[in-house]
Amino acid sequence: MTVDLDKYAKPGKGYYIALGLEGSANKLGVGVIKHNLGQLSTTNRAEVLSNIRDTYITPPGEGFLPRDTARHHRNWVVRVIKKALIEAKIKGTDIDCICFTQGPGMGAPLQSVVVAARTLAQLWDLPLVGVNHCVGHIEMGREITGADNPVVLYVSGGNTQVIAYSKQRYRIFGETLDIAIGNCLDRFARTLKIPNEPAPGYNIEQMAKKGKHLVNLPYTVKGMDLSMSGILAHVEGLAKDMFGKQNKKLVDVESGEPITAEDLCFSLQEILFSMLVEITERAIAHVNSNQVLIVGGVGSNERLQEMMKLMIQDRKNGQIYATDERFCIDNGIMIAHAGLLGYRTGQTNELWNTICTQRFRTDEVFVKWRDD
Amino acid sequence: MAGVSSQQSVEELPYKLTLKVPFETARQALIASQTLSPDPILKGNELDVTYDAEDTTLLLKFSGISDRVIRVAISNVIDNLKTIVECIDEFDGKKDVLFEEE
Amino acid sequence: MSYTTINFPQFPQYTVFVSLFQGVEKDTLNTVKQELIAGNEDYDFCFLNTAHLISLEQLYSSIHRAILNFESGNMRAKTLNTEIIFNLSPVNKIMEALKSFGVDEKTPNLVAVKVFKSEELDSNTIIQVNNNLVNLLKVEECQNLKITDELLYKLVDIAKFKKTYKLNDAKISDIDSQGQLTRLAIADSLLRGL
Amino acid sequence: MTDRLVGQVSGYLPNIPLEVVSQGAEALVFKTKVHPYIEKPYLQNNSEYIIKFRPSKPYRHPKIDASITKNRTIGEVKFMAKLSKLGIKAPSVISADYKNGIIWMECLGSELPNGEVSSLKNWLWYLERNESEERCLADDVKLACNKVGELIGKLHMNDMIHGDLTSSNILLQNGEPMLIDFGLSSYSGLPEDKAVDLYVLERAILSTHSVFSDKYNQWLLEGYEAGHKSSEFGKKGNKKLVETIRKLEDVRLRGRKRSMLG
Repeated sequence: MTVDLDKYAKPGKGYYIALGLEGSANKLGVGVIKHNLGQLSTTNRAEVLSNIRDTYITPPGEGFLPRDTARHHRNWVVRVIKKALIEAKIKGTDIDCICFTQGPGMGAPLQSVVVAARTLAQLWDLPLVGVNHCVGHIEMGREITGADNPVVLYVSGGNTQVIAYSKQRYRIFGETLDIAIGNCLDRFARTLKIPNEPAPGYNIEQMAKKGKHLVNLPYTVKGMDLSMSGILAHVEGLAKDMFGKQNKKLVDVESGEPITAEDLCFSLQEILFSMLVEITERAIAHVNSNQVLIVGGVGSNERLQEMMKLMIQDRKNGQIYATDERFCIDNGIMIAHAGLLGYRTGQTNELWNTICTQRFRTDEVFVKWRDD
Repeated sequence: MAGVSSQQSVEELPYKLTLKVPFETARQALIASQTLSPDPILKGNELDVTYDAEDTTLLLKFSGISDRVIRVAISNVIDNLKTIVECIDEFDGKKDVLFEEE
Repeated sequence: MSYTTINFPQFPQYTVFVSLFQGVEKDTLNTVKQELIAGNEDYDFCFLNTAHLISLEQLYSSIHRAILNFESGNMRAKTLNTEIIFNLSPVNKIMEALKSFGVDEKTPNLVAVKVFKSEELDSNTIIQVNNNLVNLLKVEECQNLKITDELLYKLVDIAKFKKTYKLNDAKISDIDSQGQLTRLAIADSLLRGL
Repeated sequence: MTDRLVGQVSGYLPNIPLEVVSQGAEALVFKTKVHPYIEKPYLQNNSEYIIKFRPSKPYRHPKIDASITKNRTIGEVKFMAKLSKLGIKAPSVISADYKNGIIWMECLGSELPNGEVSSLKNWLWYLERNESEERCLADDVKLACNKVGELIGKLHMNDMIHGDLTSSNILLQNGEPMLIDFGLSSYSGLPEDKAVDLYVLERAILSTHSVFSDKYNQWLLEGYEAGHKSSEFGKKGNKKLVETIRKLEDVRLRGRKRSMLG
């Protein structure tokens, strides 16, 4: 049975348009999406009218703090909204609803963006729709890749979760017990004083590609969950020994060659991604699926995609789906898309109900637009 | 519209300050008030803020246990006001406008 | 002649010779020990005292694992014979394993084990091997008994056995049964040093 | 995919006929009639044996793969050895090849009238599909669930956590329950970890035996509590029980094991 997505269609209007605002971490994104009437399908795809993003970059060796990130978002939000409207060539009158990230994420940045959303919604008398950041990633990934019911690995700066859909909820099968993987990679990039431009994770990936020797790091999977803070402490300890005051020379036992920073990046990626692929495989076996979708900033890492592909290929017609950086990295279009799905099944948020929360678990969302 | 006040009764917060922010229209003042009011005050026992729109003026009444607490609250509200005002300048009355590259 | 030969399904290329000798004289046991240390070719066997052997299953389990390690280059001991002894032991010290399971002048009964390449073996070379042993150990043929679980259970020293495998605190009913002790001994030797 | 893996394990186990029993995310389970080193071992079932094989994972770096395969295999053998020493019924270990991720173990359980192995899941399914409601809720079913609860209680009393308690990982042999599949097992005294163990089983029973799951779960908990009260741990047993049951409430409320910052 498919869910009727047109119960709230405006008479005489053959489509919907939604504006989406994202600012839960250091990326400010505004996107405009268009759905035609009827079920979304390979022949009736959602149309991306615009997808503008401005990332708050900090100097090498520094992470992004909530207060500074919020200031960045405040400075740019109106201009980015305007840019998105221009590129989408639409007017306020074309818009059906304004969607915003209600959580999870950093408090001040979320709040700085929702203020703009509330103001514009009232100025143009448009309904507001609060969106779960992670559900945004999932729905955009499904729409872009066409994966109908994948197990989702959500890997970003703030989240590490393995998610599978069941009975109108995105259930969390396994997750990090402490820090998120993106956070782990970013903090190691800071230890090595690697630039944050275009993104610390991207730079770690380029160095890892040059790494050869595997350094021994703890492998900490616990049932369906995993823990990364111990691994980070271990690899940071090695880095401090090598590049700190004593600059101790570490040598690879087998080849006798010295251990380089590239080797540390390579080893960190190998151990973290092995753990991620393992808990994903466990969820896939449990729900008997053969589709994997990777979303979140770390999903653009080619080594992670390669390892996930090697795993899923072992299952009968296993299939891996990933999106390019337009979608897998935080963006506004995913919030517009997920929000519009919510709107089309009757969800709108009154002003009193647009308070953003740092904690907003993926399985708290009632997925009204799905019924499989 | 009556502003939202936190559970802490206002008398125990001795430091008071009222901010009057003029807007071009009453609607703008109301929109500003309704945009700021939903977010809860983090430390309810140290600070209370009420938001009201009287004609074209946004009325912000601050009560706090110290002047510092009020100063921090004001700077936060003004940050948000900047966004609100910028939104109003850019979009108020332009729902039917097709924006172009400047 | 009461020796036994067995093959393991995974290793048809090997045939294992096992023979039990009861009532070996104390000074013969000491000579065997010296000759082993001296590396005398005639004594190229794995010699085990029966005090610490509870069943054929326990013995064959360690021989099987010794061959597995030998084949995959994973042996911890230098020779296959010592590896067999080491795989009986729950303790990760070779010297202690030799002391517990190897030739012990306080235990007059010896089990000799030797792994042969199957193709190098035929029945009369095997008989010859057993005869040499009978001479080496200065025993009569009647002291060379067929190795069986019943016999092993009679010859084993349960107190020493349970001390070596630290089984005195195990909370199990019928702990002293041959089957129970076999299971626990195999599990502990599998986890040696882990 | 399975034939690639069967090829891999047959390489390590020449001349051992293998029949695939199940294939999980981490390991393949085979059955064989050939014992690795003796005709008649001291086992309850000395005609059939189980081989659990952890294949290498192509996605893992060879060094990581080797160490995980070895450590997990050792861990499982250790857990099973400890269970047998504590008199908690589980398969006895026959042999192990840690490097290649292979464990030989006793084959427990018997055959149900429909030919399925006598796991708690298959038995309850068999009753639900072929018998009346009275039969499904008869005393022997209640007793079996009580005994399963008691067995898990004994496990937790010794601060051991199964980690993957589902009704297919519990076998019944003439009324006596046994635990199998210790791939995710661990050691912990924390009431939270024990509560999660119970919660996983509760959810499993709920999803696979929804018709009478309330009754089955209730009887399981009864057995679990009885196990603690009568246990040789005395007063300490009861204290541990109360803490675990209280934590179970929290875990149920959270709907998931742990709430996490978003």
